[in-house]
Amino acid sequence: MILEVENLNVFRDGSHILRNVSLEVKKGEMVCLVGRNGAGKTTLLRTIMGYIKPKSGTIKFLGRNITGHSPHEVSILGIGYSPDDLKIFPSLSVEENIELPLITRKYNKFMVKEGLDYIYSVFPVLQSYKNKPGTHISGGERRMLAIARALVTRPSLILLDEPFEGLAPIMRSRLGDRLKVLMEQGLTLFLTSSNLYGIPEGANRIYCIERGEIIYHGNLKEMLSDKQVKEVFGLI
Amino acid sequence: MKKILSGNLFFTLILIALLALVPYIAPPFYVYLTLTSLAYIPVVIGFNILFGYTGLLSFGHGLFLALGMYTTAFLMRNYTMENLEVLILASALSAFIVGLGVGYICVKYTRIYFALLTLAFGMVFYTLLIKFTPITGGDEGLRITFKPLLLGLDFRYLPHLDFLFQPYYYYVLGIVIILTVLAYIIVSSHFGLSLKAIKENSEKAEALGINIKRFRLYSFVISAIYTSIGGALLAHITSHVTPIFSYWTTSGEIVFMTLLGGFTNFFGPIIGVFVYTLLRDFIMSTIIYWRILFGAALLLIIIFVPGGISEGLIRIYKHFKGA
Amino acid sequence: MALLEPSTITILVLTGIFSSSIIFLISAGLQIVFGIQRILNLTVGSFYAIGAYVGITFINFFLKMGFSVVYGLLFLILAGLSLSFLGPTIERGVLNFVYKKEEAFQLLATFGLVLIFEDMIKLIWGSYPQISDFGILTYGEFRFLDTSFPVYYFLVIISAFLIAFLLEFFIKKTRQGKKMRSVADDIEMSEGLGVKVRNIYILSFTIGTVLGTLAGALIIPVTAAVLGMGIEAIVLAFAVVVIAGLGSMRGALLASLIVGLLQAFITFIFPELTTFVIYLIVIAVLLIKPTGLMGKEI
Amino acid sequence: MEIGKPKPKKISKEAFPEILKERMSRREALSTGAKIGIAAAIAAIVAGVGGYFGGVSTAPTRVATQTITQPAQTITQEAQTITQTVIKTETLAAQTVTQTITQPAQTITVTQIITGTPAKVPVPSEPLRFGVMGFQTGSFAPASIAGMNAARIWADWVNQAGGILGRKVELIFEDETGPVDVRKERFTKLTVEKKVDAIIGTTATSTGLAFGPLAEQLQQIWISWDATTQQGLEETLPNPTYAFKSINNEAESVAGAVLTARFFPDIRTVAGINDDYSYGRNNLEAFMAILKRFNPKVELVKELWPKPEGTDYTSEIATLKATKADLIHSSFWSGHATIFIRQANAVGLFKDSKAALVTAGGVLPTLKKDFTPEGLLIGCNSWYFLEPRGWPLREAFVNEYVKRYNEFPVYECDHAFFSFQAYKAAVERAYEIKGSWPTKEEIAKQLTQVTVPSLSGYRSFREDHVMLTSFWQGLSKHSPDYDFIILDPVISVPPEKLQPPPGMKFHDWVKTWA
Repeated sequence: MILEVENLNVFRDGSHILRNVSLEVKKGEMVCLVGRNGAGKTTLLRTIMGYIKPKSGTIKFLGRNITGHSPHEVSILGIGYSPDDLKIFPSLSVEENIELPLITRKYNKFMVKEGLDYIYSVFPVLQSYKNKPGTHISGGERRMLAIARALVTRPSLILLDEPFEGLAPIMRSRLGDRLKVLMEQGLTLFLTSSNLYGIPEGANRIYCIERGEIIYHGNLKEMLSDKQVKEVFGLI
Repeated sequence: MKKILSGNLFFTLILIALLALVPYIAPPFYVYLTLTSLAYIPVVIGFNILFGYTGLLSFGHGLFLALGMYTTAFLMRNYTMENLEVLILASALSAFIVGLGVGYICVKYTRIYFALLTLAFGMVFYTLLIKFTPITGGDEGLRITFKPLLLGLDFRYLPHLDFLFQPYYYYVLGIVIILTVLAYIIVSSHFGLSLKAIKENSEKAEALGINIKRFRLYSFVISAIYTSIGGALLAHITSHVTPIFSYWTTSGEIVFMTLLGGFTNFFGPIIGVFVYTLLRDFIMSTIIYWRILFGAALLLIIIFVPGGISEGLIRIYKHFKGA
Repeated sequence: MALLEPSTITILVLTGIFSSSIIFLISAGLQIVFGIQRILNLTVGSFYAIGAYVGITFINFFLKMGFSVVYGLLFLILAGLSLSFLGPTIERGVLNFVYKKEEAFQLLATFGLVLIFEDMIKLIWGSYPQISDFGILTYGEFRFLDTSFPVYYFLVIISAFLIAFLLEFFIKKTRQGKKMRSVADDIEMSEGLGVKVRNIYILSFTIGTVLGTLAGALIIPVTAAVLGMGIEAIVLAFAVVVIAGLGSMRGALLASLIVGLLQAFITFIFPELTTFVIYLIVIAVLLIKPTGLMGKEI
Repeated sequence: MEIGKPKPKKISKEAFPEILKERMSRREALSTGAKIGIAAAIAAIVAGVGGYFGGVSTAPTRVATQTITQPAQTITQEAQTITQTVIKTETLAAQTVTQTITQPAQTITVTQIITGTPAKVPVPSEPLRFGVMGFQTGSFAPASIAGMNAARIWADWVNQAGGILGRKVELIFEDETGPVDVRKERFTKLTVEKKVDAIIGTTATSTGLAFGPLAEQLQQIWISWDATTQQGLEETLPNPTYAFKSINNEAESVAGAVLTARFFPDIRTVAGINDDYSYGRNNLEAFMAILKRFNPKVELVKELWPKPEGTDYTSEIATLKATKADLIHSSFWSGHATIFIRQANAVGLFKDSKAALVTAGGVLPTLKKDFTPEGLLIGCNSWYFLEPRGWPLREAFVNEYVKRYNEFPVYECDHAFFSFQAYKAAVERAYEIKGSWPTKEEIAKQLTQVTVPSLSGYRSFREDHVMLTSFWQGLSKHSPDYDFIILDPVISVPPEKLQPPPGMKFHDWVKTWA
């Protein structure tokens, strides 16, 4: 078991944002969390990363309790994170953006080189822009860059917040292909989507979240026939 | 709610009564300190309308303090203006004009930029005061050589301290009460609530149809007028005005008083003024390295009780009530 | 009297650049802390003053020990660097508690520190101006167009440019520099990628401290250390960072040159305006381009 | 229009009153009106009643101060002889410079002659308290602190000798730093709270302007060391009773101009660098006015006015260097002088220009040989502590000072010492006349009547309460005995050459110069 979340409760400014959320991600799985905007997806990811301290509940990563750990500890322990707003560093070049997680882990020169080569093999397009400032590339490439940053250390788990949001259909399928390749290499993915189309084909399991509560857990097919889910996504 | 209000009113009345008794019960020097503090009350209330209610930190409020003082001294010297009421109105008017001009430029910016800009304006005014010797008396400043008429009454036969401790004291107390009540009405009005809304979330406030810049400007001008009136009252106590009152250290002192008392509470700054004046007197007479204590006090307040003394008192009150 | 003879221009330009180098070091200290921690660190003025006082104590001690004056510059640099311990102490001891507070409070916290340092200096060194035994003419003089300049001026200018270059190199090329830039851009994301922000804060504040103390140590052969020198320096550095744009290192270099040269020329041509001009430029810059010449949009 | 309708956005001037009525609901209007009304009423009552009682209660208490008729002056013989043998002057050839040669007094005990005479009414037993004010921080502090140190030494000496008429003396120190209102607050505190017998000290001109009138208002004896410009005080203090002023600010430059004409007769161009406040401006003006009397061709080519709180003169010195004037005039005192000389020497300013640094001697021990060249005209104000002629009191004091504070004393010590000595002598004299402990007014009256030994020789107050003193100035010289410069030759300019006689304006006085 890679990630276990149990009875998580999160409050912000007095409102209850996550209510008793429990979920789990197994090794080699691709798990998708789907829910409307404001349902609590980003808050959940940020809580896992340690940006937000939960009021109660536990988060376990590789069997180890990481509740209340600070983000950089969580990151070093082996969770890659790509936020929904990407947060590419404008002062760093594309290559430096990719390097950063390696540097923070004190990798030596050769390991850094190896990491970069790996990323350029997955996202060849990034290599051609490697000396450009991180923000001077197109939206799709930036999305790739954000994922590359999460990926470069080969973490045990990658959290992708709405990876397909705002991408052109062609980029979307290209990114989907890349993720599939990564899955084949044995990665574990936990991603979110705000609509049903954003759920990639290879998703093993799906959680649906609404108003901070998990209202469904299962596979995609069954989910589409679930009454609550249908209501939420206006399929009725 | 009603209960709290009546409680507040009760305490306020007791406080006023105490202040009214001060000249009769306190040793002369403490009457002097109380009087100085009273004159500073409009200054900090004005500052807090801008800082506590609108969220704009001015690091150049000394400008308006000096403006009020210089207006008073200038009119008294050059036009032998005697009526204190006229002098106060004139100070308010000059603050209105200057505040409108400076404010118009400053309110376009917020946060650190606002602080820097007001600081620069304060320093420019300071340099102007030093350079325009024929009007401002340069670094020597202007002296006020005679006592003003209070409500048209002539108290000039009184010796200096007797004049300050009796008629002038009560006059200042009266003015301060009026100004405080007015400020209270202002901040609890629709206007005051709009200011708070701007401070909390300016985008939301704009969406609600509040013209942010205009409201900030109003707040700036009101603040300037209050500070200037404080200066006009202070001028007769010091009877000597110098450019130092527009120097950034004076502006810093105003900020410190407000923080000390607590900017989140309407009455906080008023407490701050009294505590600051007494504390300064105590520390300065005790050790010569008083800056260390002041700096440390500032740090402790910021770190532990950003709401200042008033917040501390409320915490203690709640603690005992809760227990 | 001809208004600007060649020798006059030489004097003014050289002096201007010399002042600029010192101003640059101080304002660079402000910039690096503002860039990373988003705090306008008034304390850098106090560091400048402490650097000067400690520099004097240091150099007088070494000269008494019998070291040759030729090593003077080295001792000064040593003095500046030795004060780096102040950085982590203050960052952890004070600033650590105000990061989450409003900007105004952060500014006031550093103001409180300035007050404390001002009296600490008085407590340790007294209120007489302190003077080092290290004379400015130790390194000789340089003659040019019937005027002369101490070689030390050039050494300071070179040191400042060297430090500027090293800083640029550090920030652009080294791993710590990359981490610093990432933190300056986005603290949360850096954390999420494993950057230990606390360490970066300590590092940047320490660099800011050392820049201040170095500036103070380098100035002492030229002048005496007096109470209030820190506050005067901070006012000037303040103007520089506003003109430069908060957080911009190259802007600081450019703005220090502008301020230093302008001061030299204005003093010569319109002496009465000297005190005004800097503030007027600050106001003008804030009105026309509030983010400064090279500042990032915030 | 209905009541409670949403308020209109814009209000024209004409429609204002109606709209105002409609805008507020009746209830709101009532409550607001009531609030304002109540507040105004309370305020008016408080102000009125308080003011009335205040006026009434204090008015009748005004009782004419009891005046004590003074018996004929009964000073002892010795005292009279002292007043007469003070200064012998010797006119120097064409330059009209006078050199003072003072008779060395025997010991400090000279003024204690009167102590021995029996008193009719016993003196109070509690100690005499003095408020001592000076800058304890900032760049003006060095002079002030020296003065305060001298006060401590004086107090210890007097206490060891049994005090003033048997009363021990006690010093209460207050900081002069801060805005004027805070300084006045400290003065008031010393007077009404600490009930000190006199306030002695003060350095800044702005302090002097504020304290002069305050001293009169509070009827408190105030003896200033340094804090007076005559311009300001003529207006505010025409006829002082309690305030005692220091010598004119510009006296240093008057002396400086005289000696400049003597030492540097060939100069044609002058550049001035002075602090941007009245002290600095008065000094340059006086310097040029007097110098022109000696040498009408002299021209002022550059005036620099750095800000008083500044501590860096790099740009100003570059300008001075570029100006290439024959002479630099500066009235920098305290730490500013040290910094200026050091920075100026660093770029070789004194190689090209002579300099008249009329107050730099105030920090003489900080003017080290390695950055202060020989041949600069340096003024030491009223006291040059290394002056060659013998004067036991000075020697004793310098030794004591160096022993206690491990540094050399400067001129402010002399002002301080004189102020206290004068007060002591005045008390003793008044007591002698009256036969019981004198009032502040009586002491103040006697202050202008006494001549006392100070560190620089015998000194006194003029009848208009202005300190009289000679000024010591000379050329800097390196001596193997000290690590700082000494003055050689050193010349003293007597009081009557330093400031106009009472009642005369400075410019009218300058015209009387031959």
